[in-house]
Amino acid sequence: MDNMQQQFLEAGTLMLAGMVFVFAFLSILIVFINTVLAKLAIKYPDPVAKAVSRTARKSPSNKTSGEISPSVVAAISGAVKKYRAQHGQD
Amino acid sequence: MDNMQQQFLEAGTLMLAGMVFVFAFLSILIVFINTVLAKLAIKYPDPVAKAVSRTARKSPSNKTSGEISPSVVAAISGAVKKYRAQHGQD
Amino acid sequence: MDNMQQQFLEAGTLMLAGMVFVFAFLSILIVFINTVLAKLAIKYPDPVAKAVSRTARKSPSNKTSGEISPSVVAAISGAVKKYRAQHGQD
Amino acid sequence: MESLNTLWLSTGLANFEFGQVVMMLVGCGLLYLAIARNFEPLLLLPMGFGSILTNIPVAGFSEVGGLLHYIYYAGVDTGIFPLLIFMGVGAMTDFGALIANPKTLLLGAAAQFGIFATLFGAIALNAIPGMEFSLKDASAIAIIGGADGPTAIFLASKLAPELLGAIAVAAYSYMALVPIIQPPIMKALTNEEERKIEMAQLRPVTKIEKIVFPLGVLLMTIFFLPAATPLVGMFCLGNLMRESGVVDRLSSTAQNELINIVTIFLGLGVGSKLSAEAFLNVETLGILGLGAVAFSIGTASGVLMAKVMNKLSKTPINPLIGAAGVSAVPMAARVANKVGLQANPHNFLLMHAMGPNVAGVLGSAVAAGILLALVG
Amino acid sequence: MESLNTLWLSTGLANFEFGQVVMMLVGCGLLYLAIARNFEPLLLLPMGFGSILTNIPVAGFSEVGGLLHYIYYAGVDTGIFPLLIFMGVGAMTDFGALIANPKTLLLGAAAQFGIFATLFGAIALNAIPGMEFSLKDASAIAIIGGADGPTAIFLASKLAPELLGAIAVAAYSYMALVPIIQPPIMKALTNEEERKIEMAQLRPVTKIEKIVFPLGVLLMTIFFLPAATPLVGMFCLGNLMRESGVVDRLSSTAQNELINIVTIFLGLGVGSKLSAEAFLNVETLGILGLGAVAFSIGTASGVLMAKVMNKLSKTPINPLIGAAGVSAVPMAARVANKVGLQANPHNFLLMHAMGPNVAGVLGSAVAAGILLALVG
Amino acid sequence: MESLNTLWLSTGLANFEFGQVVMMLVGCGLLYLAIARNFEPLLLLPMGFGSILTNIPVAGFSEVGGLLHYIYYAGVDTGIFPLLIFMGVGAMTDFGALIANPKTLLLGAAAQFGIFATLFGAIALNAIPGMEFSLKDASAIAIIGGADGPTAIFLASKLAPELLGAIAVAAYSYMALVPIIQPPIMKALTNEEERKIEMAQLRPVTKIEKIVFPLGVLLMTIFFLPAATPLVGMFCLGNLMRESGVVDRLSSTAQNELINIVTIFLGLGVGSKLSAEAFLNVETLGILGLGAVAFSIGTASGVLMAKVMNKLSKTPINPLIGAAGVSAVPMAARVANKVGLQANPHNFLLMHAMGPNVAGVLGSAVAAGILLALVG
Ligand code: NA
Ligand code: NA
Ligand code: NA
Repeated sequence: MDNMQQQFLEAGTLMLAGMVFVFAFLSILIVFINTVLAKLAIKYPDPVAKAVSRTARKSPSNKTSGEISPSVVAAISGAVKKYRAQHGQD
Repeated sequence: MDNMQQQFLEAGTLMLAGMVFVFAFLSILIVFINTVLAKLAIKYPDPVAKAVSRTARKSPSNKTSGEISPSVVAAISGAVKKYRAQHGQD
Repeated sequence: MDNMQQQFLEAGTLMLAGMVFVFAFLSILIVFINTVLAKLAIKYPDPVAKAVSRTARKSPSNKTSGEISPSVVAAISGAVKKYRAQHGQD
Repeated sequence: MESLNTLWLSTGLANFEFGQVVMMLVGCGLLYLAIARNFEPLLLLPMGFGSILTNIPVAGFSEVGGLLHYIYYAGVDTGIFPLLIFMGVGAMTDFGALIANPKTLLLGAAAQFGIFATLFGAIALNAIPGMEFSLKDASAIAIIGGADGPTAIFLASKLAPELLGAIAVAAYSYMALVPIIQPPIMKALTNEEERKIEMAQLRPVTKIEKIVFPLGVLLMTIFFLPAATPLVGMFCLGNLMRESGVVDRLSSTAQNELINIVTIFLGLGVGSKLSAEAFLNVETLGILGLGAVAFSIGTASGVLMAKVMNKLSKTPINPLIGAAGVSAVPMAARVANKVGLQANPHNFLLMHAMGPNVAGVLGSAVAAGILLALVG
Repeated sequence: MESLNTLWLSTGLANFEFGQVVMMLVGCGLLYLAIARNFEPLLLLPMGFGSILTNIPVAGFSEVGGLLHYIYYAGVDTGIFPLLIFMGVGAMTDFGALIANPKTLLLGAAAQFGIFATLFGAIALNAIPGMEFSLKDASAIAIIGGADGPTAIFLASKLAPELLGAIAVAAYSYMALVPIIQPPIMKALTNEEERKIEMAQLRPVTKIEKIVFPLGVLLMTIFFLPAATPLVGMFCLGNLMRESGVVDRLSSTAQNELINIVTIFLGLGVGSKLSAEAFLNVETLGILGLGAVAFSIGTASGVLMAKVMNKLSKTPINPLIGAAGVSAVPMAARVANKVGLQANPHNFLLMHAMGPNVAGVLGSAVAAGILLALVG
Repeated sequence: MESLNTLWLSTGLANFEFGQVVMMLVGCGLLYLAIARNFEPLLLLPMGFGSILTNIPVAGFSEVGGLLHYIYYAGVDTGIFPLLIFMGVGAMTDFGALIANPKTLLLGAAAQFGIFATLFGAIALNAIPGMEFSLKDASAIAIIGGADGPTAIFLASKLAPELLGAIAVAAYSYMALVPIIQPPIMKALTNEEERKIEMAQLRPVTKIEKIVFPLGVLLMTIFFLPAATPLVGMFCLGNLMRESGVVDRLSSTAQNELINIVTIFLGLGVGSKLSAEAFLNVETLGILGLGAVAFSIGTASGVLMAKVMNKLSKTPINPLIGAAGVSAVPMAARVANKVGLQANPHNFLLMHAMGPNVAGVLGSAVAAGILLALVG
């Protein structure tokens, strides 16, 4: 049982050291966000006009934003035609 | 030529054993389909409403069905506009 | 310094041999284009009608040209509806 | 005749061992969970399939020259596959909610208590005859409490490869069970009033913050915990590719094709460790039990930490979002949102819970680094 | 001067051997078939290119340190590439038509007679001086009759790697020639009346059947023929990913990016085996001849089996669909459909022929397993 | 206590060496150039990140068992990654403009003088104490003048792996600087009248020409310079896949997913060579200086050659397009177009400059082959 007590001690130390370290690490990260990032955010604000293009960029598509492949355009005008024909609207 | 006769014999045995095995194997598969699968099909019929969504799921697209990426939607309304402009319809 | 002179000589030879070779190689390629390819171009002209389908083929999309996935078509007719609703056009 | 006899001797029926049959049933069970119950199917489906293949007699999938042998040693044993997955996850992760509300990092820290308490528990289990966990084994088991699949696989492949199969099964199963495990704990530790707390809307986060954040995280990891840099580094690489906006085609590939390819192989490779000798023993029961404990403790510590912070903070914090600190992205955040909506139909916690949720990913990668540094 | 001399000695012109020139022409021939004749271009284009590269003097593509050497030993020799292709093919395969009409499995079985009869034929060719096929060689050649590319490559890489190039050339060429080889045989063995037979519409197949089917196939393979489990297993994994509906992103990747990447490498790797020593001998002629025989016998046995079944069955069976049993998916099914339409413009056999067509894939994988078990 | 001490000893702070810190700053500099200045971000971002990772103390990314070690030895040392990139680039390249105006090949040839003059310069630098370039080193450095990233990496990995990091940094940086380096040289060597020259519209090119062209290039390389066949061969394979029109799914994968995956790995692998010992020495300064010289000489010789051709040719040739002969596709062609527009707003040179631009790719691959044949 001596061995187990030894192991318990080790596990306890690990638990303590681990939690202290995790909290310390993530706390420094908080400081980092509140100081460095906050300053950067003020110094380099997002250009307003870019907001739209950024949204497009994040889209899962592989294509460069803005480019619409010719096949899609073809598909669309075809579909529009079809849709109108089916719905009798003109 | 003794050696060749020996080889012929082996090849013949292989042919026989192979065809018997292939037929046996695929025949058991027939039984499997006619019994196990048939019972499962009765016990767990396809829900009727899901038929549509399943079709969508099988589409080769990577996207989760139902989701339309914003860039596609943008492309479409742009294309609709263009199409109308080109065709003078309004 | 003898060693350096030796190296210079080697580098100079390399420079000469290299440039001669590069020019020779690409010049033969010019001849190749002006003779072989030119003859082939006359003998096997592009079929006129295929021009359109070739454009489609080169599109970056993975899909076989001509195929429009059902989800895209669904997206389009949905978008057309939406677009009309938003713009009050009918 | 000889030919038919050779054929018979080469059949599975003539060569089955009992343990192999059981492990195939375990594999079928995983497939069932993946397909019918939607338990983390992206990993559990190939993993269940891999565990069937590896237990086929005569076929030798996991012996020298077998497909799963190559996959395991090329990608899992080296750690390459989990690291590539982590890169893809980084490319999928948006740290906006965390940067907007940085104190939620403390929730991600608190939830890691699930890991370290379980480490203690694993050592305690050694009192039971038949269980014999070394400190390395205990560490590899404890990481299940981190609720992060690739981290668990990476650590287990380094510290206790023979337990890898059971650990992966436990980690992914409990991650799938988050919607069942967490709500009772969350409700037991909070009262109706707390669950109704609405939180202030998050401020917008600028592009420069999102770009510098992964670099800052990497830098701190380099300074304080180099043992965690493989995991954290690849994660930050993925996130930087995403946020930089200049390599969208790489970011897209990392999030889609590459992570998909690697996921198939990782699942098969991990499944190949589900052999009878490695899985069918009392220690597996211990691992499954400890995993459930780890999740519960992690959830509880997250919630309790959030309660404390709510008391101390000027702006209100709904304690429910503490539960998301275990990671299990984005499931745990959705659970927090759902429980919050039950108490107050106008209370949308999803974005607020994303902060602790991604903090939990960092927290468990840090915890894995600590275990590697101290035990590995 | 010395420099120019070194340059000259390093040119191809100063180092060409006759055999290399011939093999490059063979490579060009494959490129011609792929590009101008559309003969299975996905494999024959990279394969033709690989055979050009491997025969370049001095360059050493297939020697230690060369690109094709790495590709061959990492992916073809280990069997990994054909198995990944098979997984992708599984993810592309819809077993619905087969499940709806299970007796078409017998057509897929009958067509495998092409394989085993060719095995016999290969041994018979040993009577010709210069031909010397061992039983392993004969088995690897015979599998050409299975009309399934990855299966042929997998088996040849295990049983007769030195014949791999010729076998792959034969297999893919004849698969491309299906629309030319099959119709005369089909017409010779059937009369106008039989070709006009219309078949009853297939019943709809439920999702559960499609999910359980690959698992059932795998289970039977495990029981009766573990040697076939690498091929059948990966095929069933792909099919399960497809049908389960819970891992669509993995299924899509297996069918697209992953199979494309592997196809490029597989083609190059197989092409690298097209060296003069291995290809320019009388045995290659034997292989090409036997391949044509195998296809013809397979087609004939499929059609004859279908005629017998049509006599015995209550519901009518058009004998033409028997020809699709050789696999060559989906080309053989289309040929059956086309020949049927020629006899009766209202006779759409495509879906009915898909049953024996996919049955043929299973059948040749099973046949490959038998050959591995008995000869390997 | 012991535990805390172990933890401290395992931190980066306790183990940093000065050189590692500097190299991390170099890595951050590369990230800055990639993200903020958009310098070839597809390679410089993963490369900068790789140089940070490889210099982390204790973590051992580039030691046996480390991620970057595997990546480097599997893909960079073997040459596989640059060759796959080259295949993808081939699949992206349209030789139409070159075939329509073949004499632009001479511009691509002239611009390679940048390479061979730099070779001479590198040997001259040996006169400076501290510099000690062997002929192999000099060749690897000189190829920077080819303005082609994968070619430079491939050659450096064969001739001077210890210089690989610095060479890649120089090559990609100068490629990104093409819009800054080239215009002054172009303007200095031409007068207003020359820059205003409009060129005749290009004839359409038929499909058969585009298909046979890569085969012709390969054939000539086989005949005259087998040492260049790995690079030229993979490039032509990609181009043939593109132009043949029968394997579009392979071509698309080579241009997208495959090249993206390989680019991530190549960047990381090359970055792993940016260690302090290899980079922080006076030779790196020499490499950076020589690279700038190489680019300038290449640009100048291209422009001068174009001036000569304009004098001799019946149809007018704008000397600006000669600058595009250094390759750096398509940046250099765009620069030529832009400078042309400044002189004459109706002068669209883009398509005309694409001819020398892609000729430059062939030219530098040929030059690399010569260096491999004579020095390697
Ligand atoms: Na976690
Ligand atoms: Na077959
Ligand atoms: Na160049």
